[in-house]
Amino acid sequence: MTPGLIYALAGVALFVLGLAGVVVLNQALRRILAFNLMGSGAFLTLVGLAQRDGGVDPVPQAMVLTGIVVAVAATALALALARRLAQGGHGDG
Amino acid sequence: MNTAVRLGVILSALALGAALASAILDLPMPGRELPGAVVANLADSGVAHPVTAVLLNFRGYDTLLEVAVLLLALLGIWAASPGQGGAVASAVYPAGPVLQTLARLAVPLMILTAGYLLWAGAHRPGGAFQAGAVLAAAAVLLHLAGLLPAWASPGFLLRLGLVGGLLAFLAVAAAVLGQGALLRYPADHAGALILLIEAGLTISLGLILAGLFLVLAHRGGRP
Amino acid sequence: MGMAEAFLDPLPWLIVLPLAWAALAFLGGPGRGGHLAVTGLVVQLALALALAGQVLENGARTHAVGGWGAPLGIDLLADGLAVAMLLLAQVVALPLAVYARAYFSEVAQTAFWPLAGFLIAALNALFLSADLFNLYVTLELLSLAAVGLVALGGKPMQVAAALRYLLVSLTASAAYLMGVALIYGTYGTVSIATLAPLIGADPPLAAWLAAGLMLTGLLAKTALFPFHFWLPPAHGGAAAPVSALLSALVVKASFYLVLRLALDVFPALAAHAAPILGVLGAAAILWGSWQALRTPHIKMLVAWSTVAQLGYLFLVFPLLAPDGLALQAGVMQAIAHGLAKAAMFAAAGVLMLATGRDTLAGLAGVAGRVPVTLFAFGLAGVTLMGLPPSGGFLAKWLLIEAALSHGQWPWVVVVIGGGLLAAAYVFKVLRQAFLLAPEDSHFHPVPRSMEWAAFVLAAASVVLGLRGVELMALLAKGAA
Amino acid sequence: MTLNEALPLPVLASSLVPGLIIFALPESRIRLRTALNLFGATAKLVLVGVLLAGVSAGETYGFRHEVLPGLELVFKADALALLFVTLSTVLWLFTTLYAIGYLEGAPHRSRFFGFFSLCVTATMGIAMAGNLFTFFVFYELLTLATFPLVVHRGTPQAMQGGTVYLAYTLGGGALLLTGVVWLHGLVGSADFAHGGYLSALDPAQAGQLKIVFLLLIAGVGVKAAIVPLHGWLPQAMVAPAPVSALLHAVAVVKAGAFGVVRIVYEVYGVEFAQFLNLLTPLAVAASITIVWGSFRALFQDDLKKRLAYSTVSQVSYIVLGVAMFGPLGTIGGLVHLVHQGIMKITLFFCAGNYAETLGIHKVSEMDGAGQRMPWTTLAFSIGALGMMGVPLTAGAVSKAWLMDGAQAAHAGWVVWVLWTSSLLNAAYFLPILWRAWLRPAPADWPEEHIPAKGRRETAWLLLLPPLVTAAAVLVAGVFAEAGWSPLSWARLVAEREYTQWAP
Repeated sequence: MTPGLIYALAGVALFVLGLAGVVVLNQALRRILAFNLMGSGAFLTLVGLAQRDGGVDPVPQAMVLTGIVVAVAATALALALARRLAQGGHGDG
Repeated sequence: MNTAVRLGVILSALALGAALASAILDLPMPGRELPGAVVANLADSGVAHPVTAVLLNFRGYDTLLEVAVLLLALLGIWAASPGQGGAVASAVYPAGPVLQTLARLAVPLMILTAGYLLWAGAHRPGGAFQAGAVLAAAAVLLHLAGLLPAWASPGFLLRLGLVGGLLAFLAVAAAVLGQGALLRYPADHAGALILLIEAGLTISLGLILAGLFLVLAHRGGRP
Repeated sequence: MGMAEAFLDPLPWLIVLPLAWAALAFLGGPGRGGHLAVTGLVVQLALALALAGQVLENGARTHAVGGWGAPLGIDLLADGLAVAMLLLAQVVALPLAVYARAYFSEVAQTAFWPLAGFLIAALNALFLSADLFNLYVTLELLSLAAVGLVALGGKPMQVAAALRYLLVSLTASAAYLMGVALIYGTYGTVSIATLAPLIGADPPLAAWLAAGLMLTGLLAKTALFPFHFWLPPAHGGAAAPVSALLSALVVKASFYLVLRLALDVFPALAAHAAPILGVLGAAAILWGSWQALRTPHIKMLVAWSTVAQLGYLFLVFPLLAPDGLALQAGVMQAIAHGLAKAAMFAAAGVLMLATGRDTLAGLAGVAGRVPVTLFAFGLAGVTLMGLPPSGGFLAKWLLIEAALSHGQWPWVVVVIGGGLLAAAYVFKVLRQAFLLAPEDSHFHPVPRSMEWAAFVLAAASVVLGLRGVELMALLAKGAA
Repeated sequence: MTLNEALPLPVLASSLVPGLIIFALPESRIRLRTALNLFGATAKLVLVGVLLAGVSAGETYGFRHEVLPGLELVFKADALALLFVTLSTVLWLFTTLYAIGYLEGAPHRSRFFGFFSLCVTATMGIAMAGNLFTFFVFYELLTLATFPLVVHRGTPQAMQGGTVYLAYTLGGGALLLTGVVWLHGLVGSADFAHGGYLSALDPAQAGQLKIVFLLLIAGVGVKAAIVPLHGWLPQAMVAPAPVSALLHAVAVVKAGAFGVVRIVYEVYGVEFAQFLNLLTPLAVAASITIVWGSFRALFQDDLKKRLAYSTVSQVSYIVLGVAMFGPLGTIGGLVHLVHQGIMKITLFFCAGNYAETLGIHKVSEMDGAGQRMPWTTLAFSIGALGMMGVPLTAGAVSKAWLMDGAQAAHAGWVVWVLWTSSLLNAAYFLPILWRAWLRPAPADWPEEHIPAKGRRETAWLLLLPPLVTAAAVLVAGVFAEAGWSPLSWARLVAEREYTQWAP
């Protein structure tokens, strides 16, 4: 078993853990965290699976970099919305 | 959600996990061609590092859209705030002298680091995103030290900083259309154009990432 | 291709231009975005028409971004299907932009225009992309723009709907991305054109799982029953122009991707999922229509109608066959519903402004006050009911014909029954509007431009019913 | 596009374009609206005159437009189309005049006349439809355009009537659509043709063709108010009188009956329909409708409701004529399409006059109405006598041909149906005439809106149309053998439908 394959399997584990969390959990914050697990799992699988022969493939690495930035942006927006909701619209917003 | 349903979800997730794992273990070793193609075309890409070449040249279009995604997150946060634009800047919370001193010392170094990361990206791991992230961290540090106020509504210059990287990217993308395709850099100018794009992106990404924090800090106040 | 000619190629500009005006609208700040957006959209409409002309004349074409070509670079593909969807997006967006300029306060517009610009850019990029990972980025761009628009205004209900929408959308995107990871791991490429011949009729388990994950994610984004739960609060609670953009275009984008994957990437695998998709579509039609009949709120009614109408799109999958009737029906329905639903939300927005209330009961007597709007609502309703002459009717005709030619005529009952249910909820609104106005009713004036924007969209959905031949000729321009 | 191809289009446009302009007009532009209405009606009349002259000289008029590959909108003005087109055009003119008088000072007139014009446009489309697809398009358009007219008053009763109307007609439309698509799947795109276009089909498909026939006839049967699909018609009488005239005489029920004609003669072909054993069940359904409608009419005190049930009965005369195999019955049915129109419109005009002038809505309030409104009551009497089939009226001509047709088809029971219906007609019309002419007038009318002024019993625009149409009832009866009569035209149509027979 190559390191790439181990990464890929770990990614699968993270992904399904996050998926179950998103569906089962109730609190917004926990679901956002769960989504991040899913995303990280997918990234790990993408990089690991592509390099499971031990070689180097810059393409999935670049894709994951892009994906991480997208995930950061989405997480920030989700956190902001969850926070606004928690404040219930009072105060200056 | 009752326990039975939760259990069902968890079991299905486990089943999916098992299926995915067995599918992955089943796969033969890949006969990959793409890494070879990247290496073969690296000389024409304008940069020496393969990941940067993919990010900013071979798949530079992904990156262009991704900058827009980041900007959108900030826009979304603004949009969700009622009465945007009218608010006043919130008060600066003074921090302890240790943090303040640390911030004063660290921030110039961080800016320097960002500059290095940007330059290094052409031939080793690094690049605009890493540099921008360091810049953003510097801004957050300054805010936490009470040296930088949270953002209410950005003025023109700040808006220019936020969107400048994207606009520069777009301008380059459009300017090279005459070459026959979107983002098709002329081979001898590719390096310079990519550096120009990256410089713009570093500043914009730093500001956007910082903004994600600083806008929230303003909107939310502190506990 | 000469340099000037390459520079004037409409295809890349359809992506660059909306990005540019979105960014400039943000830079310009309050009060500047509206002009930019309308100007940009006029040019985009011309570009889309030019592109359609090229495709009709010369067939489908690809555009290799960066000049590298797939699989190293990213390819854009303008075939008939993509161009038809591009046309829909520009035709819907332009009147809605005119509408939004009158609808929003200047403060709300500062955030609206950049968000709307990025939304249109994401749509155009998505329709043109022929690369599975690039499609992921466009999906995220689209989701974030849509979520920002739902949250616009910041009322607690809107923020809650936006958050729910965002979480569903992100989870769906993550599932899609996992699928992409499996595909890349298996085949070493994400270019659709390169993949298509590699995935045969009997692919490894990883490809099946990838198809399942990607498809499920996209169904959740399309709000197909039973993933529809996020849609009514998001579309029903948002500002009227936003609801119109979301219902008309955003859910169509993920449907378009389902269609793309089923046709070009996983045809063999999609054939197995087709009966399930059809049944879910039928359930969506019945459940969505039933809920639309029950709600007392006018915009919720229109939003539930979207849930129902999306169901028709999935009836095409069990009928996808060599004769292509079902594909034509699906695209016709997507376009007709897009135009009609944009018109209907726009009209609902006018009705709510005019009466100052958001309930059906508040509509009594409104027929005499905003006749143009009510006419627009009625025309849009004609399309949704699938009555002639309208694009919705042609879609229904093709669908019934496809179902009968396969001898699968339970679908005929669903289509016909769904049309009657649609008539029930559309006339529930019209009926109310024709009632005598109560003595104490008070109507507010509404800008003319909003009324006419709604009317233009509704009229377009009807005129489509007389000009199906051109659309079908465009659709016949496949990638091959 | 040659002139002959293009000519059906202005026939449609002459009501469509004025209608669309009228929608956009503010309420206060009364003169412009009236001018547009009358211009449209007159222009259409002139165009129809040109078509009539052309068709009797053997010209053909047709226009095609492809909406989907292999699916065309086809218009053609043949003899059968013109029978219906002429009827609707002439009656539209008078109904418009009547409506202008009837709605004077009422709210939402722009909306009313807009939809009114759309209705007539849809009717023209139905009449000139060259294939089932086109027929269906305009058939549904007619449903949509009439709904706002039915609910025009905006009262809860109007809404109730409108809802029932929609439920029936849209349901019928759904059946029709299924049948049309099914047939399209079987034979592809095909135009209406003399003698039908299905007889060449594989005999193995006869079963399917029978189901399709049922779907199609049920679809058009809703508008033709064939029992048990007639429930909407009595409910829809809540509409204003000009709308009732439109529903009962000019457009809606006629569209249904006309659909039966097209389907039997030009889709299946009367000979092929007979071969499939489809005609006798249709004739039975029509006979039940005839007797049931007349029977129900007996018990209605509401004048318009009594007339509505009478329509249920009378429209099925057309269906009966069509369903009897043989040219004589065909001629009787076709000529009744016209005759029923002019008789029933007269009756509804008069009912509207009683209601508008004196507030009379019920038969029991009719006592002495003839003394107060002699001209209206005269017109009413002519229409009613025509319905009974009294000699020298149009109704007598229709009934005579139907009777002959029944005998020629060896369907003796049909003769009995016709006699029963005539007796029932007399039983529900004669008491009205007796009350109006012979009973003393009450001291006060229920609600007198328009006071008598010398000889003028009511507004001119209300009085003139029923007098003209009543005169037409007599003329069509007396001069039935003239070359220009509806009867002669119906013979011309029948000649072209029966491939193996000449009258």
